[in-house]
Amino acid sequence: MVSPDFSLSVADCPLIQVEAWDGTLGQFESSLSAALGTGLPASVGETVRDKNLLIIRVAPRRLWLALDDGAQAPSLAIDPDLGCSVCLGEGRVRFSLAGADIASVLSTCIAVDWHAPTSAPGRAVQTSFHHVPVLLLRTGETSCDLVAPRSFARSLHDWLADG
Amino acid sequence: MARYSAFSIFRNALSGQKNWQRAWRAAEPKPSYDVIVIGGGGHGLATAFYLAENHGIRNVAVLEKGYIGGGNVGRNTTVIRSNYLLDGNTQFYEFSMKLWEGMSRALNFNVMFSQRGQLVTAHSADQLDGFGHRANIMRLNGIDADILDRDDVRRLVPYLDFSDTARFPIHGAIFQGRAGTARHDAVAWGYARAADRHGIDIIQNCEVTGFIRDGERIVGVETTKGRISAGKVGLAVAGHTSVLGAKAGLELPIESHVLQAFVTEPLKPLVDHVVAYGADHFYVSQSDKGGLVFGGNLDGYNSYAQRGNLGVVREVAEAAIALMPCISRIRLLRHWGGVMDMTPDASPIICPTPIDGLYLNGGWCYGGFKATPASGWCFAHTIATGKPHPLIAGYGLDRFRTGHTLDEAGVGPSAWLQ
Amino acid sequence: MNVQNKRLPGGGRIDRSYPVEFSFDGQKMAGYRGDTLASALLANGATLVGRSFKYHRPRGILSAGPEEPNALVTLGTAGRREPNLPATTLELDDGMVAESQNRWPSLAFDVQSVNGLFAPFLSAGFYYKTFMGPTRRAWKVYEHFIRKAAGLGRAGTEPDPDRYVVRHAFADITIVGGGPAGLSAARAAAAAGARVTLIEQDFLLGGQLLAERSDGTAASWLNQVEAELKSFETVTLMKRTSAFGIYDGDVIGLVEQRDQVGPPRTGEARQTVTMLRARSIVFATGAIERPMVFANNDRPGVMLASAARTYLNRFAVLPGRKIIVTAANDGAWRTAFDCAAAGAEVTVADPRAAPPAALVAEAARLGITVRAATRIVDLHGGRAVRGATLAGPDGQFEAACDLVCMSGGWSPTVHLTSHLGIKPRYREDIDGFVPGAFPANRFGAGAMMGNYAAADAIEDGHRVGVEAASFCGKSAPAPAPSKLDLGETVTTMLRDVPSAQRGKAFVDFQMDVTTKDIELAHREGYESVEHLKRYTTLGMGTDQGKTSNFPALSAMAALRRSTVPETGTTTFRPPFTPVAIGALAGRATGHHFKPFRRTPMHDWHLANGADMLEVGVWMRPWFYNQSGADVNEAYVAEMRNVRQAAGLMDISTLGKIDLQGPDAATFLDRVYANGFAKLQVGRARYGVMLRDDGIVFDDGTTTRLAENRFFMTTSTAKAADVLSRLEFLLDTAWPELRVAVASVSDEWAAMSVAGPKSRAILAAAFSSLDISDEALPHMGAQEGEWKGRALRILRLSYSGERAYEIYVGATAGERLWSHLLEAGRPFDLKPYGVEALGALRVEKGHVAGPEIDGRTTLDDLGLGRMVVGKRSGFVGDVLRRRPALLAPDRQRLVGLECIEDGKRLRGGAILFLPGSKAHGHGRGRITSVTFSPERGRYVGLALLAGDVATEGSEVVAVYPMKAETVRARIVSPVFLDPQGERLHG
Amino acid sequence: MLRIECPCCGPRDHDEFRYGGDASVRRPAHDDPDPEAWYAYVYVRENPAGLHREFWQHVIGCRQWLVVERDTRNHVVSSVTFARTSQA
Ligand SMILES: Cc1cc2nc3c(=O)[nH]c(=O)nc-3n(C[C@H](O)[C@H](O)[C@H](O)COP(=O)(O)OP(=O)(O)OC[C@H]3O[C@@H](n4cnc5c(N)ncnc54)[C@H](O)[C@@H]3O)c2cc1C
Ligand SMILES: NC(=O)c1ccc[n+]([C@@H]2O[C@H](COP(=O)([O-])OP(=O)(O)OC[C@H]3O[C@@H](n4cnc5c(N)ncnc54)[C@H](O)[C@@H]3O)[C@@H](O)[C@H]2O)c1
Ligand SMILES: Cc1cc2nc3c(=O)[nH]c(=O)nc-3n(C[C@H](O)[C@H](O)[C@H](O)COP(=O)(O)O)c2cc1C
Ligand SMILES: [Zn+2]
Repeated sequence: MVSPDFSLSVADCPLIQVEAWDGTLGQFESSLSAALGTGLPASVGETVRDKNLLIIRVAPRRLWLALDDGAQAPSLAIDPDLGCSVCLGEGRVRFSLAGADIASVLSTCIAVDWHAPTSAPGRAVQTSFHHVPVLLLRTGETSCDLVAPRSFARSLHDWLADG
Repeated sequence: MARYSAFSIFRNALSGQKNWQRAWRAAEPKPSYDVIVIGGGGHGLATAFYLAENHGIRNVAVLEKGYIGGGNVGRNTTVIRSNYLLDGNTQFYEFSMKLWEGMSRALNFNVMFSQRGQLVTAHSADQLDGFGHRANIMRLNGIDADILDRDDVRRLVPYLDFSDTARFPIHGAIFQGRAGTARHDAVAWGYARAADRHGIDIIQNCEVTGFIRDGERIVGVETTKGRISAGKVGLAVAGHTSVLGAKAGLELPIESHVLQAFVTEPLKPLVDHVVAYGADHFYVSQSDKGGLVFGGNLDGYNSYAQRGNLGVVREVAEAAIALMPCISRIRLLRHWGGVMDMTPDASPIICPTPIDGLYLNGGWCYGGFKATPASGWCFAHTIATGKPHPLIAGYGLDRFRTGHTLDEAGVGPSAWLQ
Repeated sequence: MNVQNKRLPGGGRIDRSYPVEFSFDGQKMAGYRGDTLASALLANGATLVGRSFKYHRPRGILSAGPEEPNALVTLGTAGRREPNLPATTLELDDGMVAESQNRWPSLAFDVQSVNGLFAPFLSAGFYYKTFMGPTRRAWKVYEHFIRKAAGLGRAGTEPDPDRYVVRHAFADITIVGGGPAGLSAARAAAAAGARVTLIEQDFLLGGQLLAERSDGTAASWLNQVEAELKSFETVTLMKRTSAFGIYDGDVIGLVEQRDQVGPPRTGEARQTVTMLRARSIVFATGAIERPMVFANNDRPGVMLASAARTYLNRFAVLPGRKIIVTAANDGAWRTAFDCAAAGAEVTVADPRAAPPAALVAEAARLGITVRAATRIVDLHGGRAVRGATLAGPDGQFEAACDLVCMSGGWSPTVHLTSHLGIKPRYREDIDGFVPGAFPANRFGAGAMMGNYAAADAIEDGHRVGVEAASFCGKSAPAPAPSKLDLGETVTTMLRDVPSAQRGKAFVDFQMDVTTKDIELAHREGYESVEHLKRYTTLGMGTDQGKTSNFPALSAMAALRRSTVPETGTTTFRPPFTPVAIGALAGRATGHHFKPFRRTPMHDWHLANGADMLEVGVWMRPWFYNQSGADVNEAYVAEMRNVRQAAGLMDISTLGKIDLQGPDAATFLDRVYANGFAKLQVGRARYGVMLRDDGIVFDDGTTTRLAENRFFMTTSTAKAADVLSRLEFLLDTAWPELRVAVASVSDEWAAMSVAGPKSRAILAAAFSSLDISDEALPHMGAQEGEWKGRALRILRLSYSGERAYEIYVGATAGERLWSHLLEAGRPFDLKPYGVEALGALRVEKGHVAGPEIDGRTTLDDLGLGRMVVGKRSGFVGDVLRRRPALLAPDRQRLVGLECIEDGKRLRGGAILFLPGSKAHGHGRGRITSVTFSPERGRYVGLALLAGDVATEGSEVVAVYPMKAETVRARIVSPVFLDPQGERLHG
Repeated sequence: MLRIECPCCGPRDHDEFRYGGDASVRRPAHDDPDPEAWYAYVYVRENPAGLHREFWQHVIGCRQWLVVERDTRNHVVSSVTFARTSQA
């Protein structure tokens, strides 16, 4: 759906989930940020962008490494005594939403306060969209991405599109 | 006390309605009773009535903390059916159905038992097979049951969603013609009046705050109106079973959960049956006053607040429209909640307890209104004889230890999932 | 076309440049933009607008707001038909078509008004006392007629074509009510720096100020404050919006009406429900005027005093020329003043012995007749009031009139503040209930707190506006609002003691509850207000007793010789005003009721003749049309093809869980009933999980991909529950285990190739892989790549044939599916659906949903042997040993074979022993059946009492719903290839 | 809507969470053979009218299991902690 005030597009969403064991978080993080050559988001909802890689903390011991389309996946050799990783990139899609109406469109989808600091540009919010778990990535003043499970993608897209 | 009849109404009309007497006396507690029933809901009042009617035990008091019928009997959606699957449940609820069929005349109080028929829609071949199984069990136990195909359903309730935008298309339904509804308040008042005629004291605004013991045995209760001693004490407090159970020192497998109910503005006749949605949580009937009375799922967390949350209100509205699109423009007038004692297998607990002199009637979950007469009948028997009535043999407290649970839904011991 | 004979030439807040046409009961009428339907009806001289619930008495317009009990109309036709709408809340719309209700054949002549004659018999609750005979079923007959007579409007039966939206919103401060109190609270809070949302149900702001002259000081105060508020962009003004409920979590439910003037934009929502989460709430909901109770006080032409004043000053309608104003308080005198000033002939009857001198003087100045110590005892006139009988110091006398304005005092609007269970508190000096104690984040101001005068309301509002803001951490200085003095004197109201020597004196106009009904309820012991309500239906109408609640309970208090606070109020419940159920559902209707879940191959199935089936929220192929004319033909053909050649099945809906960690094996060993610690890398194993109570929870396979990595599949239905359960055990029970679990259900497209030719097909499809039996034996696993996507092949069989489960990255699912069909064409590879899948597993004796019904144990399902040796310590192990679960006569899994030609088995049939009476619950039941091409007859799985479940013996399967009885032989549940040669061959 | 403040995601509507029931009951060790202990854990509930320790999982969020302290009479939530770190 495209209008001067709102646009919506869909793309694949290359994604790697990494997780530390309870108790090994510290070591895990230092070795991970060394491997990636960048700092990590400190708390859930924070993100760190490094070139074409977006690092999101989705749980206290869990991070998502989201790759821009076409980007090369970082080679991670995670010490099994510290944690593990699993690829989630096939099972998610990324909706990109933009436009002046975005806040009012989203208000009919998710219970997130668009103006709250916790959803300011650069922040990530996991929430429920019509009973489906989605990750909201606030990309700008009037833009955001929604990362959603592939099996639900078409239903959610229809919901957004005839909003 | 004057019998109710068309004639008595006529006679009183001529005398300006001035000669009616109280439906039940405003009784104050005596120092002692043979039996004290705690809880002036449907079950407590029915129990008192049958203690006198069936067992000649008349020195009985019903203690109600508020006004009688103020609990779940006064706030439920009044669906009465006997379409149970499991051995033990089937017979009990059919016995109850038979008592309903004679209740108004037995009590000389019109409880408006309306056998308008209940149907539950099926939304897949498998679900319809499941209903077939249930209907077979019902027929084999002498209970009326029918299986309807999509066209039958359409003929019966054309206003349901048969369009191709229906998210879960209707394949058919199970139907029980003898099922229906009753005027909930009248059930409480009718039993109260009939019990009162037997000399039973119905004492309102009298909250039980504790139990009086003689050694191990319970010999009375502490109340906001003082100490009252009793030969036997029957507990029938529905959603508050745990609260009083704890005072008596009972360990109970019960959680209190809230279920909401809803009513629309009064309308001319629209829904002539009880209709339940097989694909989600929604069921509806129309009260004689004209309101569509409907309900849905539990709020889903322990609660002693007689109110529900807005999320469930919306879910029920969504399900309502999914089943009957024309309800969309009808307006919700009022919604409320009731606190119920949920058990791990969604079946009731009604039995003597390990504590001498204390008898338990609870755990009715969201299904106890239909059970009211049979529950009172069997509980009275249990209190009078000290032994469980055969029809409730399966409803003992020990069944969770032994594994003899009666889990109709098969969802397991999480009360909030029942 | 009617003329607006009651409309004044000037004044009011209507837009005379915007005339509007509408019709009422087919009669064309005219009004203006800015009218309500009620004000326009009055302007057109329509006094009779409705019929009452029980006696069908003629009724007029009582109020000017949502408290209206009488003037209910139906709007719209077909799917848009909407009954029971108060004309007093309907913004007049061009072309509006309104119908009166509860009358037949016409409003003026209503057959059922004869009920009035039977009134003596239709006393409160009369139906509890009769209709019980002659037979048990008699009620069915009576009920038919009672239902017809009851109800108000008639609803449509067609789907609602309009659109609704549910929104989520957030605010620092929400202010409910746009009268002087709310406006000044909003102004103060905004000035202090808070984000404010102001909610007003009317289409104009101002509340009771709208009842003041539209050119006076009140109007200029209003304009000024409204302008101020518009200057803040932190202020959201929501008009036409009713706050219908306050819910736990400080969530406020709002329903907003579309601006009814002008045509709807296409696709625009008719109504919007907003779930507003506010940090702080200010209630400024005002007060509702009470009627007075005297004989025939329900006659058309009897109106609340403040309503008459609203019609006069806001709508420029003078509803009567010869007016009696009766009130026990000062406020109502202002109605008399304004009406007199507008040219009406006015009499004031005030029960008080000595009304304030100032009022009397002003009345004299305006030529108003004042009758002190005087009250109305009866009214005359049928469809419109013609005159009154009054009782004064020197006896009774008659007076002609065409309008009666009454005021029994005011009731603060405490509905919302009571929704969360906070009982209202009685305030002696105003003889009314105000909100009980507020929690720290909620405030009240103005008339709803009993502070009635506008000046006080404004001051009040300002104060709480500042407090609410500082609660939200905003405390910039807020300049005081400009003053407004209406010269109101608010004296303590003299309680209006309901009196009805003769005739009917109505307390609840809509439900037709009179003082006599209340006396009867009291006489019969229904003396608790809650019993009173339920016995008489008082306050149970569409208006929820907004005007009747207080008069009723003060009447009951008098009868009980107790006080109003002792008597108490009934419980206030949401919604404050009725809400369309469609508005609450918003867009979650039709296909959007629940989201669809689609597999990566979904489009292929649709494009290739699949008949789809809802399985939970998933869509799955049931069968493929090319396989047969209907499902029964198709599934057998698809089965045959699997057994003879090979079939391809979309199994992407399986739950898939990735487990990793040093303790993953230990963890699995505890959650599965059968052991997993010793499973070799590269091998898969079927596993069963129990619930804590020892009942079977779910089954699936788990594959060991590496020492510390497993790949688990669950049933489609239980996927979410299993994952949550695993997480629960790790977070709460065994946090010391280092295991990570993640759902990869969406990650993988999954398909199974089953049948004797499956290996050949895989060999052709994956030339680069070695899928020889050595490299990939039964229960073996292999990982690889296909077109750059991860690939997993597990050699597992559900059908009993040699079979492979193939998992590939979801984005490549449809491509691989087509690729396999391509490669499989020479081998007759054909897709098959859920129905065939189910049939195949039955033939092989695999249990599924119908057997794993939440009541069966491992032993019941013949899976007891999975727990080898002295194995223990897994979930459910202890309670599965409870006596009842070990009883020898428990029903357990058997196979059944139909042994009567031309007959069939059915799932749901009840099993009896030959010769025993078919009654009760039988000894067991058939759970699943299929026609077995192998055996050439129907076979099935059943749960049968252990003490009679001996293979070879017979049972009778009874299916009363189809009057079927069929003999069956008990056999092994494995109908096909018991040795499992096919799995390898 | 109850509003539950997830320790890592912030305040959310309760329908983002999955209810897990009474958190005050002690789960026996996985290899505890005592039927009474398991019976008590699975079935016996205090079910207080008042403060209730209960499990909730932020299932449409961080997926952490939490322990919430809530008054069952008015739904006022007094504390929320991660189940892993809160000692029952
Ligand atoms: C919303 C809702 C819908 C329902 N729908 C149906 C339905 O359609 N069909 C159906 O069959 N069932 C239904 N039920 C279930 C049914 O209402 C109950 O199972 C049944 O009413 C419980 O029995 P009761 O009438 O004795 O309970 P109650 O009426 O609750 O009686 C218990 C009484 O005990 C009193 N009490 C509590 N504590 C004390 C104390 N300490 N001292 C003195 N008195 C005390 C209470 O005040 C109350 O009056 C529904 C329940 C709810 C909440
Ligand atoms: N002189 C008297 O005896 C007397 C008595 C009562 C009232 N009054 C007048 O009443 C006014 C008091 O001011 P106030 O602001 O406290 O009350 P108000 O009645 O002026 O304002 C209350 C507003 O709240 C709105 N409202 C109520 N419930 C609502 C809901 N659930 N959702 C949305 N909107 C809702 C109403 O539509 C109304 O506009 C003064 O103008 C005063 O003159 C005078
Ligand atoms: C079957 C049934 C029908 C009802 N019909 C109405 C009705 O038409 N109007 C109304 O205001 N309330 C109706 N109610 C709701 C009651 O007013 C009341 O809310 C309910 O009994 C719970 O009591 P409470 O709200 O005082 O806690 C009905 C309740 C039931 C159980
Ligand atoms: Zn969280």
